[in-house]
Amino acid sequence: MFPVPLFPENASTTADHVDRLYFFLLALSGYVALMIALLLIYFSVRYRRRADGPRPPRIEGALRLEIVWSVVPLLIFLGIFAWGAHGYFVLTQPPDDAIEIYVVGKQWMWKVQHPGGQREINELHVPVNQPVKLILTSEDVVHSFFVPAFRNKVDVLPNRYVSTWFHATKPGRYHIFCSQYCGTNHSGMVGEVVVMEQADYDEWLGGHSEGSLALEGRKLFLKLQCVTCHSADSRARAPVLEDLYGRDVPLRDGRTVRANEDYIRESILDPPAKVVAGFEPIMPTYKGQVNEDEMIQLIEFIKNLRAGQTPTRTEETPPPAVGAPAPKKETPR
Amino acid sequence: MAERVSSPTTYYAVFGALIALTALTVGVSLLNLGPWHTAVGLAIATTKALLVALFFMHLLHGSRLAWVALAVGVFWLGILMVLTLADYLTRPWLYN
Amino acid sequence: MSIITSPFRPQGIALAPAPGPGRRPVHYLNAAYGVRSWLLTTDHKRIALLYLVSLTLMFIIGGLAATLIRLDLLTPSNKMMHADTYNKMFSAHGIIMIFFFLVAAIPAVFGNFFLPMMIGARDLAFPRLNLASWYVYVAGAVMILWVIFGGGVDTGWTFYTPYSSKSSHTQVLPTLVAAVLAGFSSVFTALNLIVTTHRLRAPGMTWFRLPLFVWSMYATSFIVLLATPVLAMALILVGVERACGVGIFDPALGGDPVLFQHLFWFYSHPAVYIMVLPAMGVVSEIIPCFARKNVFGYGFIAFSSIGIAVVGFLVWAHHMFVAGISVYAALIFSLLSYLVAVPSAIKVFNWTATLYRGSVSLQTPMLCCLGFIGLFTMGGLTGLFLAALAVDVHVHDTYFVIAHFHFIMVGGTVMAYMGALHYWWPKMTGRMYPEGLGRIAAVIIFVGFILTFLPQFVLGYLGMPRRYHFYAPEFQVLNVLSTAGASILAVGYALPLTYLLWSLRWGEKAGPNPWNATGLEWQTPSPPPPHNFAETPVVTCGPYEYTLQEEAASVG
Amino acid sequence: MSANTGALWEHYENLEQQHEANVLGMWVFLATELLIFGALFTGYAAYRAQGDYSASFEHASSKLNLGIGAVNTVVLLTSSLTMALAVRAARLGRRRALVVLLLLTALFGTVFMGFKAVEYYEDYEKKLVPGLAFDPEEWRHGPVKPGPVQLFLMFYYVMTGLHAVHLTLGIAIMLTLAVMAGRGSFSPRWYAPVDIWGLYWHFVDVVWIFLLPLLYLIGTHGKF
Repeated sequence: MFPVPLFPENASTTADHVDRLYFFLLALSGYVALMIALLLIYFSVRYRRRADGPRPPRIEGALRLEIVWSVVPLLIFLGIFAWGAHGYFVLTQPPDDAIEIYVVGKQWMWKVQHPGGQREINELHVPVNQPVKLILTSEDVVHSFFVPAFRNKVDVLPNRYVSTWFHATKPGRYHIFCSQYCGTNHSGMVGEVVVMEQADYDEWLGGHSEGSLALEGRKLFLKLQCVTCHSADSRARAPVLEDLYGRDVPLRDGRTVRANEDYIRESILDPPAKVVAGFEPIMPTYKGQVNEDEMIQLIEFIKNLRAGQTPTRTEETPPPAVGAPAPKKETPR
Repeated sequence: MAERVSSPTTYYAVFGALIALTALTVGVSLLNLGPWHTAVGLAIATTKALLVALFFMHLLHGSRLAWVALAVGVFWLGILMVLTLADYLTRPWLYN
Repeated sequence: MSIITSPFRPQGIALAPAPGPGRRPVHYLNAAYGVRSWLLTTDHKRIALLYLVSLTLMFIIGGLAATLIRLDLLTPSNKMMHADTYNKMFSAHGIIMIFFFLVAAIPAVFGNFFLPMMIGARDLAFPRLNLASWYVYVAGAVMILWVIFGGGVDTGWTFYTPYSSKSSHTQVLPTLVAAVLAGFSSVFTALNLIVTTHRLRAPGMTWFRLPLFVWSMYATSFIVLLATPVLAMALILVGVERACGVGIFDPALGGDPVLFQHLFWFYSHPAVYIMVLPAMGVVSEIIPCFARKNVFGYGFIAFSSIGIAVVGFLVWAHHMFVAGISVYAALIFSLLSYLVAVPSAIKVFNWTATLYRGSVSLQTPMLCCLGFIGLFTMGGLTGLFLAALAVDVHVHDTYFVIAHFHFIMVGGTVMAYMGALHYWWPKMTGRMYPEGLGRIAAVIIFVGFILTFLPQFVLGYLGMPRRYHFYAPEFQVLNVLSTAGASILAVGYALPLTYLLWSLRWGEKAGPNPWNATGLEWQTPSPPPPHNFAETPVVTCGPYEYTLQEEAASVG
Repeated sequence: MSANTGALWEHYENLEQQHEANVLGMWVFLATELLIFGALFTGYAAYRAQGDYSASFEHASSKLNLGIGAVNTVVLLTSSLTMALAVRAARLGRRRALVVLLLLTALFGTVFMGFKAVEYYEDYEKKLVPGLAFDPEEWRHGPVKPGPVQLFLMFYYVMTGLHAVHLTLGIAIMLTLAVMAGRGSFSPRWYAPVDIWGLYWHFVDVVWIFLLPLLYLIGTHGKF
């Protein structure tokens, strides 16, 4: 291959879309810049100052010409805006059947956690031809998760979950860069996305699983005594958490809030902030007892909690073996 | 320099109105207006500000450019607020 | 008393009384001598020269930082600097070049010097405020130099929280104070220029007889006055957060770092128009003069400056498309960003049309302006890439953005600054610069610039992030090209510095109007007397009556 | 400033043009001041617009001393009255009244600062100063969270602090103007400094007029 790469690899569905718009803009800009340059050179040579040259006429301007070269660029620009906006919309709406992988940015490393419990540092193994949704947060300053091959970038903010998604089309190893300046080793906060065939991916999953994220969350749920209040029966002093994720939760002060990752996280760290209607704000705060990684396990556990799966308080028998990648939905193999 | 000098009574009248409006805004704030609370508070504050600007800062018969400067300042503050709030208010609009 | 009567020259202009034999003419440079006469001057021309000297010094220091960055980027994992040092270098380069050179360059030097003369005034509205503006600038400059040579700051010129408020352990607080001081200095200058344009115009100088340089100075001052306060407040809040450990952008308290980005970019995007609008004003002055023709579409160029100033305030969040703002806000700002591109396009088309059927002479100022139009057009067009949401997600915070704004700041503003320096040098110093060397310098700067920043577009789309001390090996060849270009650019900038200083002593004497230009500033002797005009001129015609000038020249 | 007869600066045609230039200069400067405080109001509005901050903001605001806030407003309005009368006196050439009114304005300003200092000290005692004297646990009940409470208090201190800095500058300027007026620097033909610094003083008063409802009066509703 030519020693100097002049164009990034195209390894995701959104990459095609972005590249088409990029080439159109390149062609348009190249044409306009070239025309301006040629006109400047031509006028400078054709009308160069000569001793006996004709005296320049007094031209004030031409209204019609001005209107044309104001309206025409405006219309072209609106077209480009619509094209760009369409691409952006596609990028901000992850498909429902995407695998959810959690990424935590920390000063100068990326910590990745797969639903199956696999943990990675600065590496992200994903299957090819399968939409993958990333849920990212930061532990300290603002970072930015950038994969040039997927034409995808999202700023990772502390104290808040942001999400993005991609659909890899070509197996291989692609750069991950941190593109928001974050301190001394900002240049070292890099990693690699490893896109694998489905078979290799399953084999990789098998080899690294130490119990699924949801299972870890379940253990934590018991260890932190959450089950004493959040048990399955309805007369408990706390709301039942089954099938909570994605629902609209009515609150005590009349507002209704979508139960997403931010809501679950806030209710664990600051329970009285959003108390569910019909309940008292008696839950103590778990700030300081749950770090970012454990928070993700609890969230994954609550997201996968289906009717009847709330663990009972007296947990003698070992929990039913939950399959390694907790099948959230029957994804067609 | 040419415009006429307003008599002290105008100033005292405006001063009285300002004191009354201050008492009003404090009084109104004690009632339970619910969501209307900020709107009423800002409305009273804006009238007081206009009173001070028109009479004390003699904008009423001041130079036209002073009006333009004030209007531009207020409008640009509006741009900053409206477009920043456009971001904050539309963030929770989850479309999925 | 010789009164030159000719149709194009405003009536009633009396040149300063011809000096008696042997007695040298009194002008603003030899009117008074000694340090006090310079450090306590209220003459807008002397303050402009004070600014010129301090700005050139800051440009050199900023340029040194850039040279170190480009040298360090020669190899992927260069051990020339520690990572922290590299971060301090790009921060110093950014802060000095933006706050201490580009924002003040053309308004403080040429705006101060020529705006009063162009509108027929004897001085700016508030002379002492003008001197205060220079002292505030120097205070800021001394503070930023003290920071840089005393340990440096590593937050970049953007000061993003929570890094700048909590994680950075470098001297951020004094840097914030220095930036706020530079901001106030530009506010004082802008205040002066706006009030002077409104209140001190010569009789007959209506708004549509104002030279286009004055229009662009007015629009720039308008932006400075309305945007700088918000930056000052944002930086003060970061300072408070650092000093008291508790703050408004602190995520631990539920504060929102994106709020800082909103307040910061509310200033920093209009700031790019603060930096480029004066350059456009200079080009609108120089193109008609060297094409000997009226400017094409005077009204459209004038109002496009105001259009840029107004719409420029509505677009700031296109710097934050991936920063976590809501999708709907991103759509609004992307649409508005395309509206602001139209006035710039109008200007470029009008300048090009001005050359049509003109009598073009490619002297140094004209070469610089043609370079400006070429490079600014490419810079502006790449802005279209960045405003398109889908492409911005890929190229945001990469070298594509670096190339984009350098095309506009260095290819545009600094090139126009060079053009203005050469165009008005005879008027400011009474000496001509060496024309041959001038043209060579302009060409070297153009070539060096293209070689430096064109490869960075390619690097950007390849995905090389900005502010990277070491990078993936495959980016090396393009970086080496860029560094080669940077060395040519450095030579290009060093050249004018030398021959302009040389011309102060040995340059040939320049008459009052070496370019035979229209405009009131050319109706005074060079260098101009302390109060510009013997008595206030009366203006009877438009600013660019070159066709009448040509007839008078050919008849005379 | 030369004696009041020769007050005309060389590059102006007449005192009228010079006066108008000064007034326009001050109005343009006030537009920039409007945006300095505007940036703070924008930050405040951005947080309060989000549902889960208003409860903490209102609770924290109810802890502020509304009494001193209201009295301070009256004090500042009175100082605006005396300032307006001072400008009128300057225009009519009544030098003694001008000096007295300028001193009165400065006095009311100082009274305001005095009340403000008392209030700040009281806030310190009530442990309302984040970072210095603040106990987060005390603010953790119902929807009220210590984070947003500290945000509100930071807005309170930065807004009233910046206002106090502007007021202190105003008092210093009033005193210098009083001294100059005493020395007869102003006349009915040249009194622009009094006029423009009067505009500045009224602007600082208008800022306080907006600070009162936004900082003090959001926590009080429903108390009656």
